[in-house]
Amino acid sequence: MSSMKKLINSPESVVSDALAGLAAAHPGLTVDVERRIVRRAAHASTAGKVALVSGGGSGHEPLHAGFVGPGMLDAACAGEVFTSPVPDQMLAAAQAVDAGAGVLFLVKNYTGDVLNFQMAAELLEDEGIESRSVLINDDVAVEDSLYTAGRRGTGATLFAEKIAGALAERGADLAAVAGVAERVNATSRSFGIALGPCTTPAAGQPSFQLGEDEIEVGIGIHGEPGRRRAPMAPAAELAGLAVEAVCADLDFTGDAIALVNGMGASPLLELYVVYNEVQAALKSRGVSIVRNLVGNYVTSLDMPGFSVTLCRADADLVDLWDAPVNTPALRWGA
Amino acid sequence: MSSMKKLINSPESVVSDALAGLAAAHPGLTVDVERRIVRRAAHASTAGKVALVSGGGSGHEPLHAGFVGPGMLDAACAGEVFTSPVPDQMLAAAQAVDAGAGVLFLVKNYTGDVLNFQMAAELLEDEGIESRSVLINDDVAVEDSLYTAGRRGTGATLFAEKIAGALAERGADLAAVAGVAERVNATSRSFGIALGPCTTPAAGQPSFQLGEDEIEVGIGIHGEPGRRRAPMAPAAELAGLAVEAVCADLDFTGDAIALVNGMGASPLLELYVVYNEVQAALKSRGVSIVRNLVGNYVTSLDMPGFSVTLCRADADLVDLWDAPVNTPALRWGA
Amino acid sequence: MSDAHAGDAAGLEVGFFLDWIERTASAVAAEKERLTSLDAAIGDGDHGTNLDRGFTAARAALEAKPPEFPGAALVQVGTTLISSVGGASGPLYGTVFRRTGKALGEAESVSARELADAIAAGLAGVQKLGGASVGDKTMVDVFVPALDALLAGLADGASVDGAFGAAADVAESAARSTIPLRARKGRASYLGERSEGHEDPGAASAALLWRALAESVGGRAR
Amino acid sequence: MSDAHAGDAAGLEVGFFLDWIERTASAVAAEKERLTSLDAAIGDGDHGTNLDRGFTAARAALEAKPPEFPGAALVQVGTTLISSVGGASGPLYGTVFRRTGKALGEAESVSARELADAIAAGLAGVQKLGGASVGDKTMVDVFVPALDALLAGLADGASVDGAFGAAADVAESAARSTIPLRARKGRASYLGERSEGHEDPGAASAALLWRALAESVGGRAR
Ligand SMILES: Nc1ncnc2c1ncn2[C@@H]1O[C@H](COP(=O)(O)OP(=O)(O)O)[C@@H](O)[C@H]1O
Ligand SMILES: Nc1ncnc2c1ncn2[C@@H]1O[C@H](COP(=O)(O)OP(=O)(O)O)[C@@H](O)[C@H]1O
Ligand SMILES: [Mg+2]
Ligand SMILES: [Mg+2]
Ligand SMILES: [Mg+2]
Ligand SMILES: [Mg+2]
Repeated sequence: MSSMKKLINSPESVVSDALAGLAAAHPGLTVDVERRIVRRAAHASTAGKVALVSGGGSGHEPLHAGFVGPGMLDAACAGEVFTSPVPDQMLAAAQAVDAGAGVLFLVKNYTGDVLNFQMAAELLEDEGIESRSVLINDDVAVEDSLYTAGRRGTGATLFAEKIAGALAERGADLAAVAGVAERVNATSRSFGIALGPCTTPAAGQPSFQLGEDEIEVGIGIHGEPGRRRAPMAPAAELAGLAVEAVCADLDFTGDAIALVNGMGASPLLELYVVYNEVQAALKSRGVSIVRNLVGNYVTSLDMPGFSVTLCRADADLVDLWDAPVNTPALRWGA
Repeated sequence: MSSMKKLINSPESVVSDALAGLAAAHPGLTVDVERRIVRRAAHASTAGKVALVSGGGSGHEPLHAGFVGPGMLDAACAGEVFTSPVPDQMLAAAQAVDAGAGVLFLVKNYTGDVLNFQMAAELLEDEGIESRSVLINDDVAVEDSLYTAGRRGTGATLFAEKIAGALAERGADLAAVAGVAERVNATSRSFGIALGPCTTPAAGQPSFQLGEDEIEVGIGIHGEPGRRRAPMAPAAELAGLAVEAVCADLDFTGDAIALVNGMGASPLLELYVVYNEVQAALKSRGVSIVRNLVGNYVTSLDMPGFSVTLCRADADLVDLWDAPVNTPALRWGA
Repeated sequence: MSDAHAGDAAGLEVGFFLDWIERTASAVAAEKERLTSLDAAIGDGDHGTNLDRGFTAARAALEAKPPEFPGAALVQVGTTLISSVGGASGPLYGTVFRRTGKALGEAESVSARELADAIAAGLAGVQKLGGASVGDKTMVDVFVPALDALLAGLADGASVDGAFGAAADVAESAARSTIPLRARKGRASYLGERSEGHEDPGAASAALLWRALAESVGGRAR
Repeated sequence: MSDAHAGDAAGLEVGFFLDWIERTASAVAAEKERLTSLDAAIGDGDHGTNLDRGFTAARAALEAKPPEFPGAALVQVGTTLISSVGGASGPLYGTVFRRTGKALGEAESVSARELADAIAAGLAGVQKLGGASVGDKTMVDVFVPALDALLAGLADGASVDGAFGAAADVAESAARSTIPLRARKGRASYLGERSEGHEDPGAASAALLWRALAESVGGRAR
């Protein structure tokens, strides 16, 4: 469950303070603490490469700043906790990292993110820099209908950032990089379950109240309640629920890349228990996990719970997945 | 704070289930789920290399199993949650990974771990396999006197596993590998602060109760209360407390490797806030962090809080720190 | 003076607009926690903090660089909101003010009717940007009926004070009317039927804005 | 029969030891939560679970491979505890039983006095392994006075039942006497003065073991 006690100096300074810490910890990053822009350190040679820029509210760490570095993002913009950053940030970030091949904005589908990135893209156009935006909307807990803001972007964001980042690194052009990000999004689905709320520093109150034996099913990553409340159940059942929801929406028969993601406060021990159940449930459906991540990657502050994200894995995508990456939170082959 | 709701199937099966998940997630590991031994996959060539074996109670993930792989541990033994594994496991693990150059046991200084590893070492001697044990006891919160079981082993365990692992990989002999582990331990110190308790699956109750504005100062990694209770304070103050405690015990003036470790339920956003304060506090004391880790590495289930570990960093140690490592939780250069 | 009529020649000058923003900023600051807790119930609990940050920045921007005419003031407010709020409400409220300000052009003094028409332009901008219609449980649910009431009041030849006051009354009741609705836009739409039974935070903040406007009009008259 | 004396020729055979382990296992299972919560207060909250796992395994091991003589039974129990408990209490209790069993050798029947002497050997093993003395707030705080009471009772020529019963009484009060102490061994020592005011979990479990022993002796007599 969530705590009012936080390792912060003040709710107002938490994002800046964390960015200052990020800067101090990672010499491979250049952090503009005031404007809240994180990008690869200046020396990284990216001439002629499509630049990948993402960003969003803070509180989802390591997303996005933890994925800035060779093989992944060129820059990330950090908003206030759970609040989309502003167009000025995205514009400045894009201008800073554009290397002449244009900018791909990877945008999680929330009204705030969409509108702010949209404004940034317009401003960028005025500056004569080409950009494309790809919306990530993988969360099957939200009905994608005229009656909602559409599906939320969650775990697939990491997949898109990694895979499009790898293709950009190989010198593909903006259309191709945007294309592969779209393909990742189109073939990815997520579903999350919370065992409790989270508490933002500003609110100082849990985002919702749950009984000792209740869980929220179909949660997002902003402490919002889920689609329904359900009684607590063993990990096997919860993993089954998530797998069922994801697979009911898209046929994953065959190979898949899987993320079993912790929402922030669930111990890694438990996430491995969940992974075990997820892979078993998938196996019985003819889905075989060929690559995986287990851990806290797209979090919701101190929320206990997990989400499952699957992406159909063809040989191309797996090859891009395996390409070297060197960021604070994801690193291999380098 | 800690929750009674857990992503498990049952308290009895949590460790086995998590190990099964670990096995499924990491093809680079060979996991004996029944005997609870995790080792590098058979194909890894380690002939003639000193074998590093560690282990301890579960609930501290990624420690230790998450650090098994090239450049670090050869095997890890998992006990029940917060309970040292048994000698049979350590013996079997050592026998499985001994490559003719002897076995180094890296043991956190808790009565249970010490006694069980001691028995394992005796049994191993009967089998004609040479071993050395290095005790890790870096936690300055515990007085190291005749009146205690001695200092606990916490964050320095990771440092010792990484650095001794790198030296073993380079072909050093048992005495040298044990020597560097001892050196790391002798020049490392830790201190931890909890904002709340943790809950073991078996107990189903928080390990202690704290008021809304109280924290535990000088905690270990088993949900035990700290040396004292204190009022909640801003991150700068808490980081200052930890830095003060660590530096009062050993002079770190000069270069240091630093771990700002999350206890399990504190968001990464907050850990970076703490890192920022830790590095500032150290800088003003003439300590310069040359390598760092920020994240959940040596955890205490779902405890909110952090610990700071420093290790004096001479050129040798930094070189070994930088050597390639490829484990589930720590990976670079590979 | 105390009975200024719709056709009144006495126009609204830049000071009036500064007063409106000042009152809005104070109201948002005062109601910050309520807005945030409304947002916590069906969103992500940041609406009060967001707007407070934005209007604090707007107030500071207006002080740092005092605008010369009404349109400039509102454009500056809108731009500042866009640059400082983020989230959904930043671009949306930012657009309301920018478009309203642009519609006022460079006039030094504007009539109540001109202001109402400019707000209509602002509202159109928001609806184009966010795609929300009345009944979607957003700030639009407040803007549309409040603006209608204002236009109607001004057309009826009611007092300017009365027209803006009536618009604010309508805004407040329109905000409450969002309670039973199911959200179809923004974050609250994720909750589906669970969004019913809660007042929309953006509707609540829009009502504050309309009340502040009415108060500025009333204050001007005194 | 009901008044078996210390000098009694009627020895303790393997069935007696199986009964003792059975009673200990039941007592540990029944008191599991209490032991765990004592451990939660000044340790890590696993002592009850640890011992329950161990004695459940010991019971199963004895059933799977019934021992032929008393010493074999206790060695088997000790070995099983070492292999299944972990933590501090696994090696420590394992050593008590192994050393006690080894001291009994291959005798088919042992006298009360021989058992007491063997327990002394087990206790010496634990003290060597763990380095604890009386007053350190550990299981040793129970074993030492209980064994003293047993030896004294047997030496006094009291009834065997009475001697073991008195030892169990002493064990229970010795466990309670750990409450005010400051721990100097094991995990509780980390707490320094905060360990005062709590009963040591290992002392509490040791008292269960002594009570079970007295009951087995009493049961045998019936
Ligand atoms: N598409 C939209 N059109 C108009 N208003 C909207 C739209 N989406 C959201 N809103 C308004 O924005 C408010 C939420 O603002 P805020 O909490 O600041 O942003 P966020 O939802 O990004 O956290 C909602 O209560 C609603 O009134
Ligand atoms: N050095 C020691 N000598 C004797 N008994 C000890 C020693 N250290 C710990 N103990 C006993 O072990 C008990 C704790 O056992 P347990 O909780 O099962 O192990 P752990 O402390 O490893 O979690 C303590 O209550 C104490 O009685
Ligand atoms: Mg928001
Ligand atoms: Mg233990
Ligand atoms: Mg909001
Ligand atoms: Mg214990």
